[in-house]
Amino acid sequence: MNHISPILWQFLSRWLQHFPLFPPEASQLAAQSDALFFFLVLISLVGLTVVVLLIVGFSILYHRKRHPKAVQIEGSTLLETTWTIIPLGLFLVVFVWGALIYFRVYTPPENAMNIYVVGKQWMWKAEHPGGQHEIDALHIPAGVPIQLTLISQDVFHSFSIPAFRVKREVIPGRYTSVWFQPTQVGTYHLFCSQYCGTDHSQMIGSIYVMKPEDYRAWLQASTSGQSLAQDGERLFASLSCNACHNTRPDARGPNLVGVYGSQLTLANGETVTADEAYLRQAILDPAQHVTQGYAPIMPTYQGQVSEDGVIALVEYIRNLKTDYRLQQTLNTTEIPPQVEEKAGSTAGQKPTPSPEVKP
Amino acid sequence: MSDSTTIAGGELAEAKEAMVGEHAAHPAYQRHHFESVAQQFDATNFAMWIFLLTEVMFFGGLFTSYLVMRNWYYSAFVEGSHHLSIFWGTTNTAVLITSSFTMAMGVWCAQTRRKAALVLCLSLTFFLGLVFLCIKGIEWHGEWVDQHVPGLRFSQADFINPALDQDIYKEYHDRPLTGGMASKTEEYFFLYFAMTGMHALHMVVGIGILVFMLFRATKGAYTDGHFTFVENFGLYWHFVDIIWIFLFPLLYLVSRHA
Amino acid sequence: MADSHISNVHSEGNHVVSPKLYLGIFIALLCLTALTTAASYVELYVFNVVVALAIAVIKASLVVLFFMHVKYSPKLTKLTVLSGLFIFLGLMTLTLADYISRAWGRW
Amino acid sequence: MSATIVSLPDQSTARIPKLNFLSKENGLLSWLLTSDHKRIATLYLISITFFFFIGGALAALVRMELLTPQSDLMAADTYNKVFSMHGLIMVFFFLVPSIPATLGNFLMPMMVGAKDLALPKINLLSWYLYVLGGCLMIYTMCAGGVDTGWTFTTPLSTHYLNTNVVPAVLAVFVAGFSSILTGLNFIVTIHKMRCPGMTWFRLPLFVWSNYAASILMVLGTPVLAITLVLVGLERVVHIGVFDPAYGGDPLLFQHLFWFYSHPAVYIMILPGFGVISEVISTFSRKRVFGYTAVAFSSVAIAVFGFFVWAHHMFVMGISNYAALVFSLLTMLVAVPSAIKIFNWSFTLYKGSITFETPMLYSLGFMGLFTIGGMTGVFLGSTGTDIHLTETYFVVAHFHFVMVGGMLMAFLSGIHFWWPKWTGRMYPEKLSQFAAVTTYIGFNLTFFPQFILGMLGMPRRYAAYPPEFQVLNVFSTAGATVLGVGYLLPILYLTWSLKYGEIAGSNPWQATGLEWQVQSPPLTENFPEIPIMDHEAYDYEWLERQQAKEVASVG
Repeated sequence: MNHISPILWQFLSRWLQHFPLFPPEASQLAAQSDALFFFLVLISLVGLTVVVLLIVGFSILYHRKRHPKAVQIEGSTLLETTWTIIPLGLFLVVFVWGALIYFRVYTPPENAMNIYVVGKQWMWKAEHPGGQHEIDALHIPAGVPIQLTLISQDVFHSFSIPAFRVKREVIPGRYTSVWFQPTQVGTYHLFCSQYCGTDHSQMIGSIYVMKPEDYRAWLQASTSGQSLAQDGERLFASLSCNACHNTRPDARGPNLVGVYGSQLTLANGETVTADEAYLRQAILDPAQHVTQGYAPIMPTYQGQVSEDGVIALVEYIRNLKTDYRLQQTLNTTEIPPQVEEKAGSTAGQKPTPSPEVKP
Repeated sequence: MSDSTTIAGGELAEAKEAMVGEHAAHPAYQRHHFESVAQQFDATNFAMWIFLLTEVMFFGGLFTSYLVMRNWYYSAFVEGSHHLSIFWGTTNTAVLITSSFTMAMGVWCAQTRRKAALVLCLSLTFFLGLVFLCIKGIEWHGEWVDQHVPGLRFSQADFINPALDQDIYKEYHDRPLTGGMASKTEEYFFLYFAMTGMHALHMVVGIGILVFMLFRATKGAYTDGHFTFVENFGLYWHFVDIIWIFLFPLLYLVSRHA
Repeated sequence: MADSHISNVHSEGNHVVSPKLYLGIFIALLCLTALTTAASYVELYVFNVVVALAIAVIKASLVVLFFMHVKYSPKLTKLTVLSGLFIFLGLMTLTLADYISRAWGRW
Repeated sequence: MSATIVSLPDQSTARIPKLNFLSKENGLLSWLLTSDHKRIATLYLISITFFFFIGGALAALVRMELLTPQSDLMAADTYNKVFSMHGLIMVFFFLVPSIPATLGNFLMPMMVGAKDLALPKINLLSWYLYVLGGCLMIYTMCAGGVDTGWTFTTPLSTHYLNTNVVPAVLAVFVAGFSSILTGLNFIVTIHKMRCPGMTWFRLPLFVWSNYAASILMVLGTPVLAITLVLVGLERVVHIGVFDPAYGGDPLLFQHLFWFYSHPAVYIMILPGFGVISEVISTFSRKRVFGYTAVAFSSVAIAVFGFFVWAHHMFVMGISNYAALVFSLLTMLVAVPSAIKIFNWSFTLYKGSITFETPMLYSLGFMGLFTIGGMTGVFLGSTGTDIHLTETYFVVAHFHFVMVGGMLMAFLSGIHFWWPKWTGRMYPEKLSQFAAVTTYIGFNLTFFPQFILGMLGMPRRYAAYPPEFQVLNVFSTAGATVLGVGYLLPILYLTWSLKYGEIAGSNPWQATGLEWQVQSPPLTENFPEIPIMDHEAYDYEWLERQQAKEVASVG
């Protein structure tokens, strides 16, 4: 009995204190997703009720005691057509409705604030544009569309925030993205929902949705001294990328200023948009991503730069809007001026390991 | 159909005989649960076809993988395939087609009850099957020497610096692959070995059954009107041939000019 | 209803194809092999692949139709071959459809 | 009118026929070398029950661990192994072979009017392959287990785990061939072994649904086989097509794996549909409402079932356009299941219904399968799938379909054909109690998991946030009841082997050919090959037949 009673006690007290039946709706998409969910619940209930009524009704009406002789019926084309068409119609409605939501979830708006997330066994590492790192936590402002660019360092993970009704597989070797706009301040669960090995169930964290002003304060308090793009600039210089990628007329590599978001024509004739995924591929596998007019001389950086490093480089290139020399201070929108000043003063030193922010 | 005659052999006659009554004497080779020899033939023949369907899907997974990977790592697949010998590939195709022909003739011999000819055809098929495997062995040995066996003995040197292998370089003038892509040639050779290996495994099984059939044919089996086994084995052998008919262009030929 | 039963006996699975036809098919197959190898030495750009696969399909069809007697087989066998082909193509096209259409959008 | 249709022979004079397939030969060898489909079915039944109870014990461990939020009963890696082994054993060694290999094997030749399956030796080979696969699985378990989950997700399975992945892959590979051979045998038998007069539309619906399932087995399983070969190779030579670190694509694995594993759920459920059709018809004394629609909906499920696999990958980064296509096809494949449910419901209409155990299980099936099927639409719709996939909602959904659907159908079928198989009745009251217990236990176990899933609790978690505990405790409590529900049949069915009432040849007064021969049947099934001269489920034919017999005896 000794070991049963604590469990029983735990059970009762939990029941009394905390017994949620429905998750909070904390993002713009949540309500839309739930609307479809309740529509589905409704048609399920109706369907189930119909089936149960039929079974129970017929069982009573045509019980052997009451109805000793069965009447043989072949079938009924009319009835059968009815219960083919009605479910089909309902399912098609569900399909279209679902597809609309799906496209919304996986199409980030242009002005979304981008945060990088790296998944590895068994932790989440979020990298804010301002250079703030956090482990198993994500601080975000409410009311702002936020896009996550996700990548895994090892196996499949899945970034799941039930309160926002969003989830995206985090895949090794490729960026995926998802976006949401938190509406309610609060702390929510972050789960890894794809089985990823021993400590899969420990790969959880918290999403802190803050008021914008609180968020700014948090950014200041937890800055590592340099923005992500500045990390990238450091790396860019230390890998001697600027030996080829510079603004000189005889440069051996394409000029990267303003390259992000532009249409590129590749050596094989393809046209691509230079987004995050493309930039990552171009760094790790340059041979397949040669811009037209340039020789395929860039070495691969596969295995030499970590995913964190690639993210820093991508973020640097993303923010390259003017000439390299003028790029002393970076205009990453979310960093308040004093942080930038501080960052500027440390430029040129060896990058110091950034303190990880633990909530 | 002018080029084929409806069955003349005794099988149908015997089948009809078996139909006459429940207790009519069955041929010894009729299994107890079949109503007639014809039903037995039909059922086993159909079963063989269904089995071949599963084989199609088995190789289907490999072909799909090959297609996806080839699209991703096009240049690696092209230069990887340049290291295969079209001469041996063509020879092997011819050998296998010939063995298919001798097998088809074997079925004909069994149908028309020619024992000596059947034994000859089966021996030829067996021999050609062995020749195929030997040639395949020579090719695999070549790949071992050239360090193109993925996972066990692989070097990207030939692809980073194609001039190393002058014979192939003279013919194709391959451009050097950069590190990232050169490593993907291992992917090509992985699929090459997986596909030809699976195919060779089927050949080995086939040859094993051929030995068994040869042994029985010399004792007069299959030419007594009960040729189902030969016919069904023929289907299997032709199927293995068809797989090779697709492997050959995909692995050896299509990349020559790419 | 004994019809279906009797039709089993009249099964068309037991056609004897004449050796002459076998020989003809065999020679055709050898010629096609020579042709496909020769074609690979000619620069045809994208058509190298098309030609190679087309010849392979023709060769396979010859083997299936004559060596494997499908031409003389009952409908059921033909249907079996076609259904296998159908599912195989389904696996291939739908998988590739995903890969190809990934390039259409930013996902 | 009595509330039962059971008509047993006079127990004081009745005897089990001296000559039957069980008594024909004795000794272990006569079983191990048999080519009799009924004996092979019996072998399968024993081995499948064995694996069911191993899988069930593992499920019990899973539920016990989830009683508390912390991983305190076992460490996380142990828990991972337990749920992986539970999944592997239940899917590949119970659900896939369950109805086809036992009931299907036993009934198929009798239902089409043949003496045996077309390829009896292949049938025996299939059982040996199953046993070999099973031994490999047991070896895997004894050697320390495997923690890939039953889905073998790459690159986790190929690169990051040190457990017994290769033996597990081999086990599934071998068991896959066992399933291919069963399917092959059924297709050939149904096409080529039908007795005179047995046209396609006189076949019992059990045959139709097993036919559809066999097509899926034959065409789907080889793709799984080659995929697993590639996984094994990749582990051994460290190069391959699935691991991005070696240049492969993990999504390719997902495509190939689900190409089999989605049709596999239809392989599991379709034979169950067949059982339900037989049982509902028999216990409402009425032919199945819209026979053709039910028959063709099975085939439609088989055909469409092949082209919906990527709905398991909606959040995995497949292209949005592909997601659209697969979602649409998923909606289409849901329709035939709906047709079936309504057709079964209307089979009751103007019937003459009794509630013996098989019927109770079948009605339970209809309710649970409706829930299971509808929640499948939640997951097939791309919008809601994003939130619900990879959570306990999925777990609840497929347990409703697989356990609530398939297992209920399996138990229904076992009870229904038990008298035919053994010649003896099971105890009716006790088994009705077991059926109701199973039903209650099942709902209590798995319904809370829908809510857990909606709350976002991910599957395969050894530990979980404390607010989910209440629902998990409900679920575990339900599992206890469910466990009792499953233990009871094994006890009373074993008991009935010796002490059950003599059943006679047709205790349910059913119309199938298998009921017109003695129980247990002869090795050759029929004294002489029957001639089918009536439609399936023709109860009037049966009455005339019985009247004739009475007249001739009188």
